[in-house]
Amino acid sequence: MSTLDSAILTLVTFIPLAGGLLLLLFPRRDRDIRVFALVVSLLTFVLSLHLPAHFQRAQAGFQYETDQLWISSPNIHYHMGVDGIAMWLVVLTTFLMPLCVLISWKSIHERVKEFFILLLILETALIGVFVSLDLFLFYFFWEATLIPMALLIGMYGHERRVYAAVKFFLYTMIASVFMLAAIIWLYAHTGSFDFVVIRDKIASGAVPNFATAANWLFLGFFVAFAVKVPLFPVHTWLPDAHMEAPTAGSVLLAGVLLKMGTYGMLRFNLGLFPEQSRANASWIMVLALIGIIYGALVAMVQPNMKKLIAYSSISHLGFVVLGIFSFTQAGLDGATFVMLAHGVSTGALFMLAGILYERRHTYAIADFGGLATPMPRYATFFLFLVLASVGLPLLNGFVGEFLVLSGAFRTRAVYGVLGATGVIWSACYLLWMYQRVFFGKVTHEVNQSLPDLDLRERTALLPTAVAALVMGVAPMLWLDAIDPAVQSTLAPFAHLMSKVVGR
Amino acid sequence: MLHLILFLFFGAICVAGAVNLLVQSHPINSALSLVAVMGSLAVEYLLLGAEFVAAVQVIVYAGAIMVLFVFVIMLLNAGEEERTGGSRVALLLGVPGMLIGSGLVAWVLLEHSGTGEVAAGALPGPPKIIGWLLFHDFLLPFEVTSILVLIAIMGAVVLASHPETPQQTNSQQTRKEG
Amino acid sequence: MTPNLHLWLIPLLPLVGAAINGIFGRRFSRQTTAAVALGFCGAAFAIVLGVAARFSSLTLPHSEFFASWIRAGDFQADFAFYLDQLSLIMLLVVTGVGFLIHIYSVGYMWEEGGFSRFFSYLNLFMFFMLTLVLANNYLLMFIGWEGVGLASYLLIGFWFTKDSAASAGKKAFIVNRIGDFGFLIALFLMIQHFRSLNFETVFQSASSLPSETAGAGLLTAIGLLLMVGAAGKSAQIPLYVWLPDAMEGPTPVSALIHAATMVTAGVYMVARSHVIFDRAPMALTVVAITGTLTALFAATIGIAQTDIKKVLAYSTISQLGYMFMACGVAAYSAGIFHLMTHAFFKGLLFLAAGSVIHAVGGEQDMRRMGGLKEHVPWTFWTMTAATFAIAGFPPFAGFFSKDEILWRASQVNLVYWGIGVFTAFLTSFYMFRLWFLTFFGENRGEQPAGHGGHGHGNIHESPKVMLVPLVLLAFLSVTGGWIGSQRFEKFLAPVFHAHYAEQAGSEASEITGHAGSELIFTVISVGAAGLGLYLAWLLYRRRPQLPQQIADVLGGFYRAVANKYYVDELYAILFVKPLVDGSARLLWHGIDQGVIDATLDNGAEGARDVSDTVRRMQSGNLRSYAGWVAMGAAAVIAYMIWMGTR
Amino acid sequence: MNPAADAVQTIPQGVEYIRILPEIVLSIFGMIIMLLDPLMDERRSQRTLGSVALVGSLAAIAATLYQSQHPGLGFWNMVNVDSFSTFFHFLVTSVTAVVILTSYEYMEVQQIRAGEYYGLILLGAVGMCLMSSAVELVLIFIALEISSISTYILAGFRRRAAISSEASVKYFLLGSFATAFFLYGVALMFGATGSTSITAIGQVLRSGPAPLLAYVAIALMLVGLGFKIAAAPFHIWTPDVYEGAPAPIVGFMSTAPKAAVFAVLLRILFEAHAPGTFWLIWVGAALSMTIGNIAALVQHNIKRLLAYSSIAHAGYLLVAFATLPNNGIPAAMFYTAAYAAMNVGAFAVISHFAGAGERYVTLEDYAGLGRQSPLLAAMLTIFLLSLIGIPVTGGFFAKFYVFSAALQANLVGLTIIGVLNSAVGAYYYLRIIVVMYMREAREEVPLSSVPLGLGVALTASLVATIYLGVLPGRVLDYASQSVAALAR
Amino acid sequence: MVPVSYYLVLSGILFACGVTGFLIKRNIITIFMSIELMLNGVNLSFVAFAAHWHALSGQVFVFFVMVVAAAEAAVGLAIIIAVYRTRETLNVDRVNLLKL
Repeated sequence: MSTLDSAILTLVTFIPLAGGLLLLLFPRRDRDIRVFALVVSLLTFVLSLHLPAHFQRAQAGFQYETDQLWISSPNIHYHMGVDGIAMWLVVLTTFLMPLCVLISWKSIHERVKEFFILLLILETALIGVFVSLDLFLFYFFWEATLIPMALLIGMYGHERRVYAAVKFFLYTMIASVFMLAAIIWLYAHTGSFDFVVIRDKIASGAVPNFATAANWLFLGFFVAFAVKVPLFPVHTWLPDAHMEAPTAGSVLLAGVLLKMGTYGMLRFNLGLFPEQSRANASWIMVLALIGIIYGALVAMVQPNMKKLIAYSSISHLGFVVLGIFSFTQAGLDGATFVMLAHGVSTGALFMLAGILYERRHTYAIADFGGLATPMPRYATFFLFLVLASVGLPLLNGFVGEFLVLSGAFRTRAVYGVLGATGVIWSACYLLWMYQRVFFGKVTHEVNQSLPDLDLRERTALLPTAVAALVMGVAPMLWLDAIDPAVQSTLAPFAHLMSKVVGR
Repeated sequence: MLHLILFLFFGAICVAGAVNLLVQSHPINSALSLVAVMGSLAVEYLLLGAEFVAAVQVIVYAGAIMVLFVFVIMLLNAGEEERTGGSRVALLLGVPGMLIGSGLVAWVLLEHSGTGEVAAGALPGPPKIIGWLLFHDFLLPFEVTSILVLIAIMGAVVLASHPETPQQTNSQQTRKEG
Repeated sequence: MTPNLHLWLIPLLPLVGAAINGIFGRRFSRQTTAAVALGFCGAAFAIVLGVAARFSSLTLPHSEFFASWIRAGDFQADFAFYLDQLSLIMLLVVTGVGFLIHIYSVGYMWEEGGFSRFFSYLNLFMFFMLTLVLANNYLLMFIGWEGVGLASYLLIGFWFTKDSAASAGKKAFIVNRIGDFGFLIALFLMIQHFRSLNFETVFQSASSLPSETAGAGLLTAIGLLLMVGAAGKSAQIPLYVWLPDAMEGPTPVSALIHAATMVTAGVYMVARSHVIFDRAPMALTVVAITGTLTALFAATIGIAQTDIKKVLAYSTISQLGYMFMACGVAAYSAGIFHLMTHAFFKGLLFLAAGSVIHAVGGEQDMRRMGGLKEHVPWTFWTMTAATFAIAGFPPFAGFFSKDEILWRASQVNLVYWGIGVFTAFLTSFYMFRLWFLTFFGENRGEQPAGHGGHGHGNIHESPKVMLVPLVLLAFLSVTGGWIGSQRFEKFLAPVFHAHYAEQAGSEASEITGHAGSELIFTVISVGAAGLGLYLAWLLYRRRPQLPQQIADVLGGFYRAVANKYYVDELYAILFVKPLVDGSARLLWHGIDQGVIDATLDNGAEGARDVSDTVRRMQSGNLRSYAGWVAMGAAAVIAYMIWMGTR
Repeated sequence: MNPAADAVQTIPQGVEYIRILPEIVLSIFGMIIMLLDPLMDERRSQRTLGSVALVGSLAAIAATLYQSQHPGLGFWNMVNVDSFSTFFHFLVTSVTAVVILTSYEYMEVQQIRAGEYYGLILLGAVGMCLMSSAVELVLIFIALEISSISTYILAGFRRRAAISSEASVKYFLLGSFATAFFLYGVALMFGATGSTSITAIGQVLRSGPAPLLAYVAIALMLVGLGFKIAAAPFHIWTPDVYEGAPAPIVGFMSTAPKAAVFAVLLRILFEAHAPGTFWLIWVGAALSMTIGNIAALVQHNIKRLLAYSSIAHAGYLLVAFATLPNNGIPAAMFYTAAYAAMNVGAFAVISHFAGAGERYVTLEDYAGLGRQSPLLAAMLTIFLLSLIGIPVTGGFFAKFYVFSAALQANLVGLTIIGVLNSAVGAYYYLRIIVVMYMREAREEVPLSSVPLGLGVALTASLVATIYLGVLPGRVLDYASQSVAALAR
Repeated sequence: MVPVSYYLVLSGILFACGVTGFLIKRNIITIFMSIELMLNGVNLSFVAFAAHWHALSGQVFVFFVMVVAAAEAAVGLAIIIAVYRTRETLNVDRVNLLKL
């Protein structure tokens, strides 16, 4: 293993933070700040490409590991590493970040420095969540995402930003406290924060009192993740947060932050508590299904473009949870893929909504209509990404959803069937919205002269469109790294499956 | 027997003084009741043999501290107590709490104090031995009390003195603003 | 070693064309755009012809693997193509008719805005349709399946500034999605039970299962779900509602997608999955009944339509019903045969109708036409050929295929046949009604006063570029059936009978055995068609005032028919409105805001109230504070004494 | 400790003075200030005296470090210098230094000219230092009085403000009231065991069933100490006093004396082995956390809000007292240190921001601070985050150690209450952050630039907060050494 | 011979009277006097226990308490004066600017 391999995760994680700190020293010349933020985020992205480039795809375990003792009491390690799942989420984060910088180029014109500092800090925290293998480290990054995000919403948001920011913060904070309690319990009874150590100890039955506490521990983790996902009925923070967040905030919120929840379920709920996961799967899947259908139906009737996309996220993330708790290879592969795909396409949709907001300062669907005429390029991008989101084959949305549903179907047919109705709903709400915004005659005179996408905006959008296409056509580029990771996650379920189902 | 009579007599004065302190509405009367309490307490100390303590009680407590009280009462020209009903909590919670607490403590003291009887002047405390104790075993607390006294002096000086000139400018400012 | 045919070129060429026109089309001249579109589409056609030429030298079915697409656990789906007789026919139809329609479109769309966009979409459609046809597994087929839906959405909504067009596109997509939902579930069932979506694997596994004559089982379920998908795509009851609305698209689109190719994908899929259907009689019956009912139902609506394209749309639905009827009676080759001839004549009908519309400057209402025969002779004559073909007059193409279907249906159940014949009568009637109304009599249209888009002022024949495809298709509509159903069936036999169907031999003998009775049935059906022609002549040529009287007599029934049995309205009341209102009122305002957020807000409010109460402790009064302390002290003392005395 | 040597010894040995060296240093500097004050020009005295005080506190820190090399008993078993008391000495003297730095600007802005201010801080610190090292109840009482009386006076230092003297008198009267309870407890403990030495009491209480009188004594002492640490239901004075007292002093008295009282509490509970207190502590902890956090939800005055927060934190801290000494003692010690770091820092910002006459102390005044002074706002944010208990701040590990100690002692219920409370608590800290960053200032709050002294103070608190959050190991290890001394 | 507990109870009564005074008196000075009363009660306990244990240290403590009381008195009365200056009242019920 080369030195770069062992240091790469640290580099990728902390370069944005370093950039943010450097920004502190910058004079308040907005242009320089923007350019610098872009450079830092691009650098991070390029570096992060090292991960998939040198990833041993056939290998299941964690790679690029670094493990150093950080604090001896409690026994906290600086333990980082990625498997195929986490790796792609890291790349997703670094991929979206330069786009976020680009999309915020003009829309943020006050307190620019703080904005980009927050953005870069947020990137570090987000990446940290995905690469941490030490529960403490994980919890730290987990909480650390909260603050810059809440500040982004609260400082740069729209009218009800404070309400949204506080709601977001409290919802997730209160929920993650349960996870903290569970983590502390685990530490108190295993003497370690290390994910691998704890997992092995639990698996070998070396944890005292585990049997009585296991279900509570599972729930402690689960609640924190479920709020983040967000799962019905703890989802109501999301529409508000999205509604008020600045575009870059929404992109990251939908694109990456929500995935922290599903990633957490995948890694920790399934990884540490396979038996409890299995025991609780049925109601969790029901919640996921409710999320899929409910989110879609509510999205359908939203009068506001951004809220609509927000509710659609609830629906899409329902797929992810459904896939995760199907405990099938296809389901988990698909869930991971949906995470990535949703990050790209919904992130892009939020960027598009933001572009429109920059021009018209409204998200209300009723304020638009017939936009395809003045803004054909914009309409094209929008359509493309709507279709990606709808799950059109050969675009990124389809692969994941298909795998998830087939996995869910295999677990219990009715789940698959109900989940598959999501295919219909998503077409309903997105196309209806698209029609109302873009088709017909231009109904508001102001919209007649809206400028089409400029070069910067196209530069920001094009990568997402390309990614959406490539992911749809060649999902194997992603899946062949994800598959072994999923396989090892599911390993403890193999014998459980035979025990419970007798199959 | 005499011991008991004296104890009860001066104890009664003590309690009467204490109750009178509570009942009197003018602070000067309360202060005088407190002096009575302290005086009779000095006698109780004597009964227990603590002669030096008794003397100091009269000199320091009744003599110095109470004079200070009376001085302040006079200085501030404190008059009759107003009968304001500011606090129901004190009556509804505090007094029952006090009764329960003191009842329990009294019970413990009577029944479970683990103490026997004591003769008059059981433990004489002559100044010599007390002095030796003060400057030997209790040297550190003794020295430290000097710090305490120092603080008290400083504090009294600071707080009792008139606030400095900026007060006027400040209050003028507020008046202007008002 | 089978030769590498580079089948991937067939779908990919149109895709390249689409991409070029989509990305750079804005900067192209119309000529360049047209050249690109036609070039790539034509190239695909040429390759298909090349494949057809080498066809006899191939070992069939011929598979070509290109790349693996999805692999997750034990599930795998590839980019791999599958060529057999069935797909060859489909390829020929799609590329051939498609190419002709491309040519036609150049003329038709020449003066429209978004020329390059149109051809980009059209090529995109070709890509997906060819993928659908060539796929070697259900998932790849599903790509095409959804993709043609997308292209259809785009093309129906091509004139997106028209609200009705935009809505129609959306409706088409969503209704198709409902069908796709069924298709998806079918796929899941296959994955679960066959562990694969490869045609060969699935069919192999399915053929090893016993026929589910006794009761419904896995195969029945798969079959029914596939039928849901097919019903969506091929506009069968109850999912047909999108197709009439789809006529909002440009007419070549209606011809290509909504008549010749895409809508027949359902038929293709059912035929392709015949192994499953063969073993699921109940599913087959459902297919047959659906097809039969749709054929009749759509035909009755067709009678009362006044929009020339709507008539054709309902006629398409009706004809698709025939095809499903054929599949439902396990006469797959008959269905495919009809699919092919239908592609010719219905494509032609639409193109001709387009030519008519073009001629009268965008007018689509037949009541405003009439007497066009002299103005547009080429169109008239080609349309005549197509009309006779669809009505089922020998020796036009439609006769052979429809006759075959009816005869095969009669073998299974005479009810199918009866309805089929009645439908044939209705078909003949409304088609000739159209014919008479459009081309004969006086011109009832207002004198076109310089209608902007076309700007010719007078009724005029279409340019040559449009007429050439008309003529070619007319030729095919006439001669397409001459190949004969028997020969056609024999060509397809390896697909439908070769290694899977066990009763292949017995059926073949049946066909030859009952030549005599077949003739009787043929006469009856041709007679029905003739009756239709007569009635149309009577009503719309001889006594033009009669239809109105009949309509008045029929009253409510006529209104119901004219309004398409109010099905759209019914769906709106039954599904759309409750869903939208329910989502808004119950879910969003009700649960989201009313329950969850309200609970949270009340919780927060409650916490504030509690907080307010707690801070009342802090009355500011010193004695109260002392009271608290005293009480607390008492409690502490009491507790400690209790501890001490325990 | 050699009893024989003890018997013959009539005057304290040299090393014993080292064992009270920080106290001596602080007293000397306090007296120097007292002497210098009248000699100096009023206008310039502030700076000089402040500097002297700073030097004094730094010298005391140095003395503490030096003292740590000479552990042992001194002055006839009156004081005991061990890692435990060194820890608290260091804490108290550091807090003193930071508070003095904070006060420079504050005193100027408030136009308070009194050299006694610094003298009182230093002399008060003597009491606090002594409290942690004293192992004799009467000395503890005197030390407690020293620290209390100096803070009574300091609380009333804004004498032009009515609320300041009100705070002072409330604090004084209730404080004396509570001290009387403590003293009564000492008396009864003396009666129950015949000794006031904690070691001796511990021996008696360990040797057999404790007399009932001892229980009452402990109860009364707990009342007194509970009052000082603002544990419910004896917390009631805190909000009023914190609101009225000068901001730097609030920072001071919410940390240093509190830490010292916690040290006393640790000694009494663990070293003297007070029996039967478990549920008392349990209920006290739960009540404090809950009342503090809930009442803070609707506060508008930021000082008052932090007062309630300090009640809540006392509750978290008390959780450690209900656990096993092995984990509980280090956890509690760590908590006091972390709390001191973050709270002193927060109050430093508040002091700076309050302006003349402490006009700007409501939440609304903080609106727009994030824009007006990003650095100051960022610092306050970090302190607040630490108070919430976000990782990589001292506040996180403080809570972490306490709760993991609780879980190791199987106090699941208390842990859940605590964890829920810290979630609720997040809300009101967050409100401050929200206001700073997300609300626009309604009126322009005058804000001077941060002077050097305050800057150093803030940086020091910040560094301490972060250090405790990133590398808590050393401090915890050091605290763990005390376990052996306290819990035999 | 008198039981030591009598003395103790007397001290307890004085302490309780002090507490009661704190609770019911309105005048700040009187309240402060109540505190002195409490301290006096404690002192009696110290002396009584000293007699019980035959330990003179108990008497020594009384001195310390007295010093503390004196210091407290000095400071307390100064504070009271300060309050009187700003509020012009000695009634605790009126000293309630700080609340809630």
